[in-house]
Amino acid sequence: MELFVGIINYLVFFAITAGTYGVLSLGLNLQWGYTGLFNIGVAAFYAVGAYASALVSGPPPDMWDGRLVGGFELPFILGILAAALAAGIIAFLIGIPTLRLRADYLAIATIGIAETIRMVLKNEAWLTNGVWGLQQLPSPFYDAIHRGATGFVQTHPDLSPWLRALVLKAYNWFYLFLVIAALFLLYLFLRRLAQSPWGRVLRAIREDEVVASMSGKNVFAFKLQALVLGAMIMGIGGAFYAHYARFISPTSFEPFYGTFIVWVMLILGGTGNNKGAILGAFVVWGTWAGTDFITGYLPLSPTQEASLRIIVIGILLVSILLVRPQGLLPEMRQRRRTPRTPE
Amino acid sequence: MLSRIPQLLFYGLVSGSILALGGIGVSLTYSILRFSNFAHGDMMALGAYLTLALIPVAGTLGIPSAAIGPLSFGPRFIVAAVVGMACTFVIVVALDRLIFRRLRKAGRITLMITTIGIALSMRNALQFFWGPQPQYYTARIQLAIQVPRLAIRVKPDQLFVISVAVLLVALLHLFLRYTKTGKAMRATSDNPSLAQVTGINTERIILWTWVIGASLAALAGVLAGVENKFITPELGWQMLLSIFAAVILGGIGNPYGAILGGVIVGVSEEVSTAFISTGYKPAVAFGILVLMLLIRPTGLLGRRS
Amino acid sequence: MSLLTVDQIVSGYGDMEVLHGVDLRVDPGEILTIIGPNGAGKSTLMKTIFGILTPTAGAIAFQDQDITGLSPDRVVRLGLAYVPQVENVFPSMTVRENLEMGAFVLRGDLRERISRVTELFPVLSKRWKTHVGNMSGGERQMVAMGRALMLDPQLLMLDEPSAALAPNLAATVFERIEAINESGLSILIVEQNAKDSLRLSDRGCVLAAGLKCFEDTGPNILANEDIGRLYLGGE
Amino acid sequence: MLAVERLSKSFGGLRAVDGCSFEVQEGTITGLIGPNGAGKTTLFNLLTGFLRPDSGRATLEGQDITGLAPHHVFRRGVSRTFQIPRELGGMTVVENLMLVPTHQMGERMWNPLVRPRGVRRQEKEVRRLALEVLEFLDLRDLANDLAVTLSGGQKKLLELARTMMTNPRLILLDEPGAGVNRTLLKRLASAIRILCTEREMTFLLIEHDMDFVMRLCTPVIVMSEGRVLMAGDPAEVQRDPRVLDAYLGGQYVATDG
Repeated sequence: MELFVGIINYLVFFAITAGTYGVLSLGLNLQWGYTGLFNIGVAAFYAVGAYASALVSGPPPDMWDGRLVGGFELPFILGILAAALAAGIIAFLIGIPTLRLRADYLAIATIGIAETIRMVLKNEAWLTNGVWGLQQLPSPFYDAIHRGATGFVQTHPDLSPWLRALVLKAYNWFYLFLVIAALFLLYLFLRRLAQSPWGRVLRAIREDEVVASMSGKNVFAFKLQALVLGAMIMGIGGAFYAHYARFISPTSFEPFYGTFIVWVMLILGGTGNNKGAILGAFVVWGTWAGTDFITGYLPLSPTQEASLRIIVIGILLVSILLVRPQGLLPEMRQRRRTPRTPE
Repeated sequence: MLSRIPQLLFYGLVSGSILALGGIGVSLTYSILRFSNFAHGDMMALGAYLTLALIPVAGTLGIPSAAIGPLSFGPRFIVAAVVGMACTFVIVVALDRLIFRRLRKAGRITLMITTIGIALSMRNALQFFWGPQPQYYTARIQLAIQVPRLAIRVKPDQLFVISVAVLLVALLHLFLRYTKTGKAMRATSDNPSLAQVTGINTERIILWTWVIGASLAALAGVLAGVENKFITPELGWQMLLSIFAAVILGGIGNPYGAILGGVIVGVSEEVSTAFISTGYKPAVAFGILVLMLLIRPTGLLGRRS
Repeated sequence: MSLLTVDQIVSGYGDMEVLHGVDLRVDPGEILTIIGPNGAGKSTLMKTIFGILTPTAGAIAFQDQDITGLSPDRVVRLGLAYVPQVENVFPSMTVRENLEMGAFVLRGDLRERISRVTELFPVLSKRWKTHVGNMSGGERQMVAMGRALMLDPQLLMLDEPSAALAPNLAATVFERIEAINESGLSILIVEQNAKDSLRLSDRGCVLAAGLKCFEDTGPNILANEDIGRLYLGGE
Repeated sequence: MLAVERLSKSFGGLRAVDGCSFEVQEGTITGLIGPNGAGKTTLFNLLTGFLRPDSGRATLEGQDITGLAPHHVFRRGVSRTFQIPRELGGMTVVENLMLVPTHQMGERMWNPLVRPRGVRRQEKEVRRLALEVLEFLDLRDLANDLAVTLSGGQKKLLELARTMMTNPRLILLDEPGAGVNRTLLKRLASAIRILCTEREMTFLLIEHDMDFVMRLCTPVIVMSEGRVLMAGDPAEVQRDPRVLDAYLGGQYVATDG
């Protein structure tokens, strides 16, 4: 029974993280899956979102950290708005010089912005507290729910130990609910957009920019909108991460966790398919977590374990591209007929 | 502050030489295979680590380790580096046969995403075997020599880095300019379909591109280790942004542009430390990159497409 | 024995069939011009012979050797040289380097070949080190033809050598083609500029809508009443 | 309706379009013919904003359209097709068409969210129009197929269909008949004729299938070496020896004696 409770609690924790990644993956799907924008600096928008939200709703700076600004203790929802806004602004600035050029340039520029932001996080202690990061971030309604749960356990001493363990983790259930709700709302939001004429223009741009512009569409403006909106969603993902982890530091936004795993999620799930983007997040995060169990049995040091797991994810990415480039859930259910004449 | 500038200019030349060697490979891959290789930095790190692994091997073969003249390393290290370069290109060519070749028809962006996957695996393979902590080629400490009149301090190793880079760039120039294969590479980058019509076997040219690009990448990685005194698995990834900035600055697809861009980016990064925090060195490269994209996306020596 | 035999070739791009069964024969030492209205499939025929496009039916033989479906770098080794209509030079390379690329599949000393090519195109020797990208259209055409001749081919295939050239330059190009032919080389030309090209050809052949319509001597073709109809339609 | 005045464009040393002037009258199907390299496609690119002319100007109903960006030219009522069809392969045929109408309410990002009903209504309208167009061109059965699966000829029809999605005043067709089989070609010709007479669209088309041009177009403009050689009705063009000469070349013969 104890094992069972452990598994349940783990699954809740797992789903919160995977769901947060689902948000990032949805943002990337808007940019890459629909519009064909080659953003390999997801971490930039993710990090900016997390920090913006933390600064807006986190505790004020105290004498122990070197921070001078931030910590306005505003409600969670304002933190999320700040996250979206800040990430959107960064995307806007990076979009202007690059979106008129070939895909390679946007890719390189987004790597650049991700690295630059990480440098800012490390170096600007007055704002970010440098490598020590921001701590004691508030989780929404944490005290109320946690107090409620402990109170319930205390008033019901006859609870079986495993039920007791479940109840004590009530906050995770609540946060999971928040994440899933956000994911669901975003999904509906993006589905509506994707099926709208706006989404159609984005897909047309992905297929052939010239045709889109011949059809009277301002290609640059649409690309910029997609980049900014996608980045805002990634920023929201950052906010959800910050308020659950309650501690953020530059190491949380290294390229692997911030960018590459999101790409693997989207490509595995199905580029251009929002359900695929979410599914991919859960499957890849599951693989990631699963490798943790497996490598645990190998006689390896912790860093070796981590490396081995990343190698597995890298190989996974390459294998999907080789074997099933359309992903688990392809964009269109219709099968492409094979060409009639051999070439 | 300004008195430090000559010294920083010299440091810039050293790191610019390394960036140039790395950039050449990126540029060649771009002009012949027509995609940006995001695993290039990690190929540098691979070369640096293979060299590290080969030093004891060279030792068992009886190659002396005694330092040559004022340098901090000896023949053993040089042999290891050369063999390390060869091993790097063997691995890279194998990756091409195994992966890239099967994706050539899938399009540029698929190939670029693939390079990201390879980059990730490669970097972590290094970390798996050697760990994240710095590794040292040599424990020797080298003292800088004061150059009279120029007011700079120079280490023999740094002069070695610059000379090797200059030598290799010159060799590459001779190769591209005067050998049949070199000319065929330029022809393929100029007009791939005509190259095929003249009987050039494109697959062979691609092979050569990897061999040269990967060898120079490995060398750049080794030299970065000589200059920094240590290597980490992140070594290449950390330089990737600067390398791409250099390549775009010079004009992507043009190996000579990569050299010019490398030196400019290297010098700018070093000189910037006189004015802003050292932590922002790569951000300087990024600034140059964005500026260039705004003003002249084709780069200094780039052709209009 | 004919040099090149094309037998009922069907070819095109993807699922767009352009040639619907074309026959063609080139004899040793002759100049054969293929003319025909735009979109008739002339360039497609050239590309198919040279292995850039793979035919879906039919056969191509060169000197009695089957070359159907062979890749260009194999075809080139058998003694066929091809000058495409556009992008037929390496712009960032010098004149000399362009010529050297023409003999890529050969080993050994190229000096003799180069001097033979410069005899035909003396203008090139003055601009040895010029990057071809900086040259005029006429000069580029000379470079392109010179490049093809470096291989000392049995058959030279020219796709619209006079396209986009000023009349006096076109005249020079045709003059050079005649000179090349005098050395015994067979030439297959696709031309828009039918009159000029047919004048120096032994035979001409008219291609329209992916089919060969007729074959005759140059003057007979131009005198043929059907020509006007093929080009401009009508009864 | 369309007036082209001394339009010129050079690439390197070559004058692809060289002081080209002509007019297209409203309500006509004007043919544009000429040997390869006469500058026809370049002219289309100049008119639709893909290239900037070196000199000269083009006016549409008196308004200057020289050097406008492609999407602005489009909004003035000029629509074009490409010689090699550029279908949006990963989208369905009907989506390819629904993309085209300009100023769709739902193209503003917020409208699908704030005014879903209005957007939906307009979408229905656009879809109806798209299906009508497909019906007209006999492509209705393929509406939900991915465009990449169409045959070469069907893609050509799709190009025409796209231009029908707005009410363009002037349609530029670049070799609509190339690679299209006889049956589809007839369908194409009758479609163009109906569009011209019933919907009052004006056509300017480049075509190499002369039977097609001669049957469909009046007048026919002949271009050669970047300039207009002559213009007239099909019979005149066919009779004029200069035209055949332009096709068969002969400058060299002329200068040589």
